[in-house]
Amino acid sequence: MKRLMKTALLATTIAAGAAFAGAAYAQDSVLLPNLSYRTGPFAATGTPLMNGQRDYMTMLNERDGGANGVILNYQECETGYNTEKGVECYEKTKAEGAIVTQPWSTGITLQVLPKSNVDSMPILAPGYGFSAMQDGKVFKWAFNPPASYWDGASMILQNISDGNLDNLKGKKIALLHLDHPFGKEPIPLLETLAKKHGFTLLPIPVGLKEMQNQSAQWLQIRRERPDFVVMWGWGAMNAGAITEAVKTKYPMNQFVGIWWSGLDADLKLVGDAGKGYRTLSWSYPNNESKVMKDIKQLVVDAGKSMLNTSTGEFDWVFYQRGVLISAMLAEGVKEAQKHFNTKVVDREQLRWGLENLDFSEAKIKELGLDGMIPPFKTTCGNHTGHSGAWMLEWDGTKFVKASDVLQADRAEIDALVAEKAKEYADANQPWPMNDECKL
Amino acid sequence: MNAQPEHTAIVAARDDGIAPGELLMDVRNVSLRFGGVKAITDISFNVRKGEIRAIIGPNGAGKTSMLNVINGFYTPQEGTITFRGVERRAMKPHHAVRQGIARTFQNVALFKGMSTLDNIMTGRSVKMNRGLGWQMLWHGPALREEIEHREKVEEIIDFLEIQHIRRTPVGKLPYGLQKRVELGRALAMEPSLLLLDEPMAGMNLEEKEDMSRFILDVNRQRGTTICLIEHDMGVVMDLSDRVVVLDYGKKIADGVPDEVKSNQQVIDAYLGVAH
Amino acid sequence: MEFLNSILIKPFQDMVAAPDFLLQVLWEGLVAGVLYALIALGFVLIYKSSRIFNFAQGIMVVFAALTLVGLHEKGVPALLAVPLTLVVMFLLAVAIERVVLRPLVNQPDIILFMATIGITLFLVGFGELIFGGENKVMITEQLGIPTGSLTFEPFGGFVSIEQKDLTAVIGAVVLVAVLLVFLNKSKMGRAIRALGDDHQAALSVGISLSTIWILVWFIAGIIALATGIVWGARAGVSFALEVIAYKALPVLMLGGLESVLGAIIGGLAIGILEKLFEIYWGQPLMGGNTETWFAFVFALIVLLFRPQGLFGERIIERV
Amino acid sequence: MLYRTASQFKTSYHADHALFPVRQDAWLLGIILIFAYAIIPMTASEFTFNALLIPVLIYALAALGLNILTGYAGQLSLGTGAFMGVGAYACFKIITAFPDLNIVVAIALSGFFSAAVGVAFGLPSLRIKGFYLAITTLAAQFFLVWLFEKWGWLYNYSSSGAIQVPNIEMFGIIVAGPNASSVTQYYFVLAVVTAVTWLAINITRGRIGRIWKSVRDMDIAAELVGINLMKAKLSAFAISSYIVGVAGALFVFLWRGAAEPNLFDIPLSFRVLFIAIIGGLGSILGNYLGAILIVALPVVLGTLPGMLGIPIQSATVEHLNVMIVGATIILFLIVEPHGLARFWQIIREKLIMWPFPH
Repeated sequence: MKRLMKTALLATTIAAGAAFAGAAYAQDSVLLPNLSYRTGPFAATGTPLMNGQRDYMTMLNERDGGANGVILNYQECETGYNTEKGVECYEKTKAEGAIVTQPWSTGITLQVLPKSNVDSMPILAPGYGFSAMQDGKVFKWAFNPPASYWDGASMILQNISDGNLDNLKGKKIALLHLDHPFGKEPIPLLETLAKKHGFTLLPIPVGLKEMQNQSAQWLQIRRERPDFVVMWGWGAMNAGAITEAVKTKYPMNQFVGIWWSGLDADLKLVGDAGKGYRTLSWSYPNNESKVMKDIKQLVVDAGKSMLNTSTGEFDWVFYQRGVLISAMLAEGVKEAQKHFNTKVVDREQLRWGLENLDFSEAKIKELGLDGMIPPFKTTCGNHTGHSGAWMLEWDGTKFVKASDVLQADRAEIDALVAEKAKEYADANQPWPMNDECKL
Repeated sequence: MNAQPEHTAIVAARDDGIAPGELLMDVRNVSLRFGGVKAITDISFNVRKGEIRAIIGPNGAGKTSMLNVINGFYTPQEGTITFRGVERRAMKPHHAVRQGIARTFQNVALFKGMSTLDNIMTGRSVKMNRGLGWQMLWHGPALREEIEHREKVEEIIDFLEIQHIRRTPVGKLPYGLQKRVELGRALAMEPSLLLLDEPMAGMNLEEKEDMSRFILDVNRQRGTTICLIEHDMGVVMDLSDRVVVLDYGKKIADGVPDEVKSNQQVIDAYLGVAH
Repeated sequence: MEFLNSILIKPFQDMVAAPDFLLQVLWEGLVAGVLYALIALGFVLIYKSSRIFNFAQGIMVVFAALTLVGLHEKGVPALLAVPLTLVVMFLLAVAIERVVLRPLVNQPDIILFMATIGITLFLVGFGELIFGGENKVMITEQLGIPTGSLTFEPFGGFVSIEQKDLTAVIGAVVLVAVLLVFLNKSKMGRAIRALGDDHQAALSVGISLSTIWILVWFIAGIIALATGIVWGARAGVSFALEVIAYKALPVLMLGGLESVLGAIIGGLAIGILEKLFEIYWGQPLMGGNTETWFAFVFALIVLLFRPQGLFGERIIERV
Repeated sequence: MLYRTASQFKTSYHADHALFPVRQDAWLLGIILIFAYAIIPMTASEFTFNALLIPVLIYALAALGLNILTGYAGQLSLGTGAFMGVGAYACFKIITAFPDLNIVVAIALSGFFSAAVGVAFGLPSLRIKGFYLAITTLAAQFFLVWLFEKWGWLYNYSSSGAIQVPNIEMFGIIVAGPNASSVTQYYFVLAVVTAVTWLAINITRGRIGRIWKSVRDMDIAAELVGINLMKAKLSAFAISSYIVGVAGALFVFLWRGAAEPNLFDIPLSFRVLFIAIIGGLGSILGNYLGAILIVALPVVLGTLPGMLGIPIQSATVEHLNVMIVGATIILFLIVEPHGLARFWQIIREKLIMWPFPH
């Protein structure tokens, strides 16, 4: 009930704000919608991310009056992680004049990807989507900074092999993954690497209906005794897997998740028993950074956030990752404004902006995101940027850094990206290439 | 509504090559059991072409089970049924229909969501054979067939005097009319043998008279052989040519109404004398 | 030949080779089976008394569990939250009877079935609106449910049994026992059972139909809460739980829609068989995840031979 | 006055068997068709095409397929989504195996695959009835979706496990795939749906339709008037699944553009079932009315707050949305269990009588 009240209250404050902003809107704004999911089985992981995204945009609007005086009109369209609803949201926000789409699920990304060319709609899918989107010459409109799933797979293997993949020879690695396009993403790369480095890959799919009941999967793990379990989990699947791992007595230090499998709340379920569980992450929470302080002051404390304050969500990896995602988008807008010397950017201009993101050390400091993300840079040929990532470890109450910034093995990935991008373009003839890009 | 057809012969009973008075069906030594319960024990009787044959007996005597055996709904464990010279034991009901056996039911078994017209038209399903392809196109052969059969059905509707309820869903009709529609559906099958399971149950006197008239007309004008179950003794004795009496699944009498009426065993059975 | 071997011989060799593992598989199957049986029991009670195929039983599990956890989050002590949740479930039963069942009395089965799907959707939206869509932790410890695990070491291996699973099994047995006593000994219980056979007869006992319906839906609510606590303790409380309700359907097919005993035996059988099939056949031969359909296909095959289910009464068709 | 039927006499059975014995019905349909074929396409925005018009048509077609099975032949099915999936995957395999094949042919062929699967899963209906049968259709639902996940051949072993619609030309116009325009897709779907609806009307009003309805109303009696139950039930499964399969192929090829297996999971089945029930079981018109309601309601509810300037979280809207759909279903079942089609019938009868009260 409290939640309902809060929503209602929030609605009225925003309504009041909108009334004032009515005049402000007449000035300038850009529509930056987010295909969010605060409902359904994935809501648990979605909500803190969306809160982070939303609060960063609110903060910019409050603090700086948006981007160079242009209001960043962040809007959510609820999908419930349902592909069909996602496409509906895509169409709806497009009709409303959105200059970007943030599909938030690999399934929806796959659906809107072919349309983005026709509609000239930039897709921003930070840390998810289709790994081959890295190839900007083929996927002119799609962006997945700062790291792709294949980057993630490569970094995880490096970390568990102590830096040399040949150490994995003869080992067995289980990939516990959601049986969904998202979960299947790393398989092609892992298969290639397994062949090359002589380890066995054992994909263990978890159906959408079985996310919370993985006893069969963990019995399989117990029987197969893999040396490592790598998890590509999402939503309710993470909590299910971690509780089952504890139950099966699977050694936590051999259990590693991708960045979407590191929700604080999931680990809080098991507390100390989850000690030693690691998750790769290209983001790290830093409450002391300027941005987070500003958000706390201007958004959270001002009652303009939807954050759940009772759970300490503010400190979570996911919440602050949401902040970073919005920061990338806002920077894209600003880059475009600067380059095209305009205020209200259009889709084509934003595309250029996202293609020229430069999160250098200096820039990260300047933005007030110190220590929250490793540096990366996108170009027209490289839409990922490859920030690298940290390995985080659960210490019983929170995630702490357990490694320096890891970097993916580019050679293998680039070859696979080229192959899959070409395959995609061939299957979707006539597919326009970005021939202007000379990189 | 439509031009009244010339009141010539109503849809004729099928010509089955059997002369009136000859054997149409022969039931021989039939026994039927459900688990350990015997419903019918060793019953034999026959039906002649063109007659009205009644099966009577107290409640639970096995009358309806007997009809169910005749039209193939139940398969008897023992005994045979010879219909139009063909002997059989097990068969599917729809085969029985193709052979020319139609029936009505004790508790009206109409298709409640469908109109009177459609209900009677289903009775002609067996005779219609335009396939799915023509049905989909509708115009052309399927429509011609539909109209051809519609004409036959309209004759039956006229005969049974139910023109006014042609379009009414039968679920909304009073019981007496439902019984009549059901008779119409059975007639639409143009049977050699028409089985009527208590055609007058639950009717008032006037309705009974109407129904009796229809039964007699069907029998006389169309030459349809009828085998009926009825509780109203007056009706049975008036209508039927021959009567077979069942009690506790066994045959206790068989003959013309007068013989049966005076049979001591029959009187006992109806009066409930202990065996 | 090799194919036949992998289907007919190898799985059994595997079972014998690692008996401790087999025991673990059986135990996991049994625990899942208990939960299926509980949900199926809710279905059976409602079907028996009102001929309604209550699709909403699954969401009632989620709703009950969410209410419990939600109340606790609001600062209500765990042991007080349980009775309060029961009050909520009672109010839900009354609301359903008033708003949905009463106006729909005497409608065809399919209409009532659809109505329960409507209830399901409504409760999903309502629950998410009030409690939010995110995962919640079941207040296992606060309810006094032990959380450690017991490890046995038979055959040189190990079998690990979670104490909360054990509690779940024992709790379910107690719940079913109480329910059976209630159904057989109390006046209300007899009325409920009689209702399944004959509405008129039941009414002659002197209890109004709506009272019985409220009662039955309330009992289904109690079962839902028990199921929710147990399942929530295993995997957290969220709307994804709803899908386990589907598993109760093949249980019903096997056990027969009206048999309490059938629901229990069917539930256990399906829980164990699907786990065995998945581990020894599904995963090695078919790429896994066979648990999503095994129960349905199994029940379908059984039904082909016994259309009335294992415990239903043989239907003699009459005209 | 508009619906006065006085002075419209039938002088032959032929005239009585016309699709619209009442002249005004034909006019009304004509107006609707003019709207559908001419006026709407000229005025609709792309969002309207993609979020309303095309899905309404496709869902209505799927519901029509289900309605033949459930509304006409009385066999409740909860597996519609999976049969749509069979159609979609079959169409995908056909298109990728024979890229030069006309897409209309491919879609028509794909229906046969779902029809075959439908018949296979319909076989138990010969022994199993009522809810038990409904649950067995769930076996098809869950098994088939599982198969879509696991059988790599179906999706040409693509790494994501999803199928993607390539650009497909017909007579020089791109009708499917990312480059197809919404108007083209709308016309394509509209044409297919119109044709199938016409065929379905013909089937349901003739001999086969009567046979199905008789099986629905009382299968034993149907058997005893000579109807072969096996043929009747299996033909219903076949034709229903055929239409559902075609709807599935359209669903992916002319609307979604890509699909992953869980798209065809049980929520889709239920959605189609809601449409059929709210629209009215045993009615063709009802499928359209139901689809309009079920597809449009969430879209309207989703857009309304924005249009009215009521700021409300989109998640809250979605929650309310689910609640409202649930409540609408219950409301409809209580007020008019025979669905929207019956509503129309009642209104029409009133209009015919008007201005005389009965």
